[in-house]
Amino acid sequence: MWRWLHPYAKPEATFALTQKLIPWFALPGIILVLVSLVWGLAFAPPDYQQGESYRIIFVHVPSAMWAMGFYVGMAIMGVIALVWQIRTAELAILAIAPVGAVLTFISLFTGAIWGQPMWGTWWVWDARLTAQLILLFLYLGVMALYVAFEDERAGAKAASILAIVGVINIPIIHYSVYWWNTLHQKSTVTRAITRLEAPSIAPEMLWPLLVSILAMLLVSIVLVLMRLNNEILRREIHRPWALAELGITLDSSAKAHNDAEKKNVEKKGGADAV
Amino acid sequence: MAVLLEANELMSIRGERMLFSDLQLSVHAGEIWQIVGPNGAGKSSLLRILAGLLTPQAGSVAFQQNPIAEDRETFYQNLLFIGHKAGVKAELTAIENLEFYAAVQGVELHEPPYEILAKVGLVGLEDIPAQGLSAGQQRRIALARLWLTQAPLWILDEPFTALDVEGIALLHTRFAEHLSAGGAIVLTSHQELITELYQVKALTLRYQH
Amino acid sequence: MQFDSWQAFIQMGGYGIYVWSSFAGTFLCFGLLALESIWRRKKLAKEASKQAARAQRILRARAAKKNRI
Amino acid sequence: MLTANKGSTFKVFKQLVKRDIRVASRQRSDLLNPLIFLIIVVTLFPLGVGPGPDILGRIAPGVIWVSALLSSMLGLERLFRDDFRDGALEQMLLLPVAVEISVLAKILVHWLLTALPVLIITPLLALLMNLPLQAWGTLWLTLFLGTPVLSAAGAIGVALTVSLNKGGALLSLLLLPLLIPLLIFATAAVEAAVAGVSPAGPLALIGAFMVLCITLAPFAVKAGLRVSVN
Repeated sequence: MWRWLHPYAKPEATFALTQKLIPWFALPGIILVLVSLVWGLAFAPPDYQQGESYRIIFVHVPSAMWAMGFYVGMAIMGVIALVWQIRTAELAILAIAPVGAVLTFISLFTGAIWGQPMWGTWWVWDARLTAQLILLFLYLGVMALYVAFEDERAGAKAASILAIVGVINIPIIHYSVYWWNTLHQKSTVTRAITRLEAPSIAPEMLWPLLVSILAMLLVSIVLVLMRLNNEILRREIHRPWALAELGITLDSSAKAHNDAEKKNVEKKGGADAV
Repeated sequence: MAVLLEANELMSIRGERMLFSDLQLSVHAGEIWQIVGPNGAGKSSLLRILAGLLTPQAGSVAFQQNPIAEDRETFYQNLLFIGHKAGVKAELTAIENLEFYAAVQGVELHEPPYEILAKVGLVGLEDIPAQGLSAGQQRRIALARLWLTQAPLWILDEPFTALDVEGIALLHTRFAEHLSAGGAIVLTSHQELITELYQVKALTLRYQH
Repeated sequence: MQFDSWQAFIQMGGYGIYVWSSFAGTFLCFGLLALESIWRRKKLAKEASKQAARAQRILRARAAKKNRI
Repeated sequence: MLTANKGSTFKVFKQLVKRDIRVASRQRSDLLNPLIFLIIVVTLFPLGVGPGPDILGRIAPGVIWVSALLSSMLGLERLFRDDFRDGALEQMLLLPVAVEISVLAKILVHWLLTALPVLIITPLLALLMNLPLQAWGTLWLTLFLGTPVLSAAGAIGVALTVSLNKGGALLSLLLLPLLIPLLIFATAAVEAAVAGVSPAGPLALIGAFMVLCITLAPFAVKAGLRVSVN
C-alpha cells in the first residue's frame, strides 16, 4: 500500500512532484481568491445585526480553520518522520510550521480588528480567540525546538514528538478553554461572532465563505510547497540535480570533478575489516 | 564459536557527513574487536549503534540472530556498555554506585564490593562521594562494573583513558578472563592494545570529508 | 452588488477601516511569506554558484599541479 | 559460564527510586529553591494588587496555581539534566527493562521531591492569599491531582530539551501552553468550592487529565530521550 509513496522519500522525487504541483494549486488558488474577494466583499448581503463589518469573516474563519488544519498536517508529517524516518517529512514540518503560524496570526489579527466594532475593544478573552492564541504558542514551540538543535535531524525528530504531543492535547485545550469561557462569561456579546457560523447561516453568506475557505487552503498549500522546495534545495545543495535546479550548469570539467568526488565518497564510505 | 553480535550494512550520517556505510561486523564469542580510526571517524557512533542507543540510517544490528530493536530487554540483559560518560553519580560513593548497578543487573552483592574496588585501585576511597575523586578515579568506579557483571557482551568506549600502567595491565587480565569464559568485547582505544593474553581483531574506520 | 457607489463600497457602512485593514493585513502576510520564499530561493542560487566556482578553482589548481609534475 | 543478567522490573524500579532520592538528599539546596520561589511569588501578589482580603480571596486560586506552574518549571530540568551530563541517562536506557518503567520511576521521584513539599505548605499559601476556609481542601486536592501532571508532562519537555545548552527558557515555552487545561480545571474547582458549589466536576477532569498524562507521557519521554542521547 505504501509502495507508491516510497519514491517520494527521496527528496529529488518530491522536489520534482511539488514543482509540478505548484501551478495546479496556484492557478485555481488565485482565481478562487479573486472570486471570494468580489463575492464576499461586494455581493454577499450585509448581516442584519453586524452590518458590513461581518465581511471580515471571509478571512477570519478560513485562517482560523486552516491554522488548526495545518497543525494536524504537521503532526501527521511528524508521525511519518518518526516512524519511517523519511527526510522529506522532516523538511515538511519546517515548511508547514511558519505558514501555520502566520495563519494563526491572521486569525488573531482579524479577530482583534473584528472585536473593535463588535465589542468595543481590541481583545476579548473569547474562547475562539484564546484557543487560537494557545495554538500560536504551540506553533512557536515547535519552531523554536526545531531550530534549537545543532543536529538538524535531531531537531526534526524532537519537533515531531512535540507536534504529536500537541495534537493529542489540542482537543483537551479546546474543550477546557470553551468551558472556561462559559464559566466566566459576563455578557452575550461575544456570542455574536459564533452566531454567524451556526448552521443557520444564510446560503448567500455560506457560499462565498466556502469559496474563501477553499481559496485560502489552496494559497496556503502553495506557500508550503514553495517553502518545502527551498528546504529540499538547501539540504541537497551539494548534489548536481539541485545545482541544476538553481540554474548552475556545471561545465563538463566541473561535472567530472563532481562525479569523481562522489565516487570517492562511495568508495571511502565502506569500512574495511582487517 | 557462536556469533554473538552481528551488524549488517550499517550506515551512519551525522549532520551532513557520512561516517560509514555498508559496514559489516560479526562478533563471535571469545573475540575482542578494537575499532580503530582518527577522531571524528565515527568510532563512538558505531559503538552507540551497536548498543542500540543510536539508530543507524540504514542496516541493522542483531544479537544472537535477533534484531536488537525488536527485543531490547533480552539484549540489555546480555550487554554491558560503558560510554564516554561513565554513568557514575557524583553524589554517591563508589560503593553506592556499584551496588546500584549490581542490583539493576540482577547481581547479588552479599557484602560491599571492597575487593573489587581494591582491584581497580580505589582502596580507602570507597565511601566518599565520587565528586571528591578525580576523573580517572571516577572512571575506575565505572570500570569496576566489569568485575560485577555476568553479561557476555561488553561494549566499551575508551576504557583505557585515565588509567595508569597498573590499571591497564589489570584491565587486560580481566579482558582475557572474560574472553576465555566465552564472552566478547567491542571497544575503542587510541592506543594499540599490546598484550600477549589474547588476539585483538581490528576494524578500521577512515575519516570521510 | 450590495453597494450603490464606490464611495459606499469603500466605507462599508462605516466599518470600512476594519474590513479593509483585515483584508489588507491578510494579503500582506501572505505576500511576505511568498516574497520570503522567492528571496530564499535566490539566496540559495547565489550560494550554489559560489560553491560551483569553488569547485572549479579546486579543479584548476589540481590540473595546474598535475601539469607541473 | 556467562549468563544473562536477570533483573526484575520491580526491582529496577525500586533501585532507581532509591538511588535518585539518595542523590537528591545530598544536594538539598537545589531542591528547596523552587519551593522558596513559589512562596515569594505568592507573597508578591498582595504587594502588587493590594492587601484587600476580598480581592486576594477572589484571585487566590489563580495566583496559587500560576505560581505553582511557574515554580515547577524551575525545578523540572533536574529531572534528567544531571543524568544526561554524567551518562546515567544512557545507562538508564540500557537497563534490561522497558524504558517506560524507568521513566515512571524518575517521574515518581520528581513528584515526591517537588510536589510533596508544595502539598505540605499549601495551607500557608491559602492563608497568605486569604482563601476562604471552605476551599482549602479543594485547593489541596487540585494540587494533589495536578502535580503528577506537571511531573509527567514536564518529563516530556525535559526529555526533548535536555541535550540543549539553553534548554530552560525553551522548556517553559514548550510546556506552559500544554498545561493550560490543568490551570483552567484547577482554578475552576477551587472557585467552585469558594462559591459553595460542588467542585467534583473539575476535579474529575483533573483526575482524567492526570491519568492520561501518566499513561501516555512515558512513551513520549522515551522517544524524546532517544533523540536527546544521540
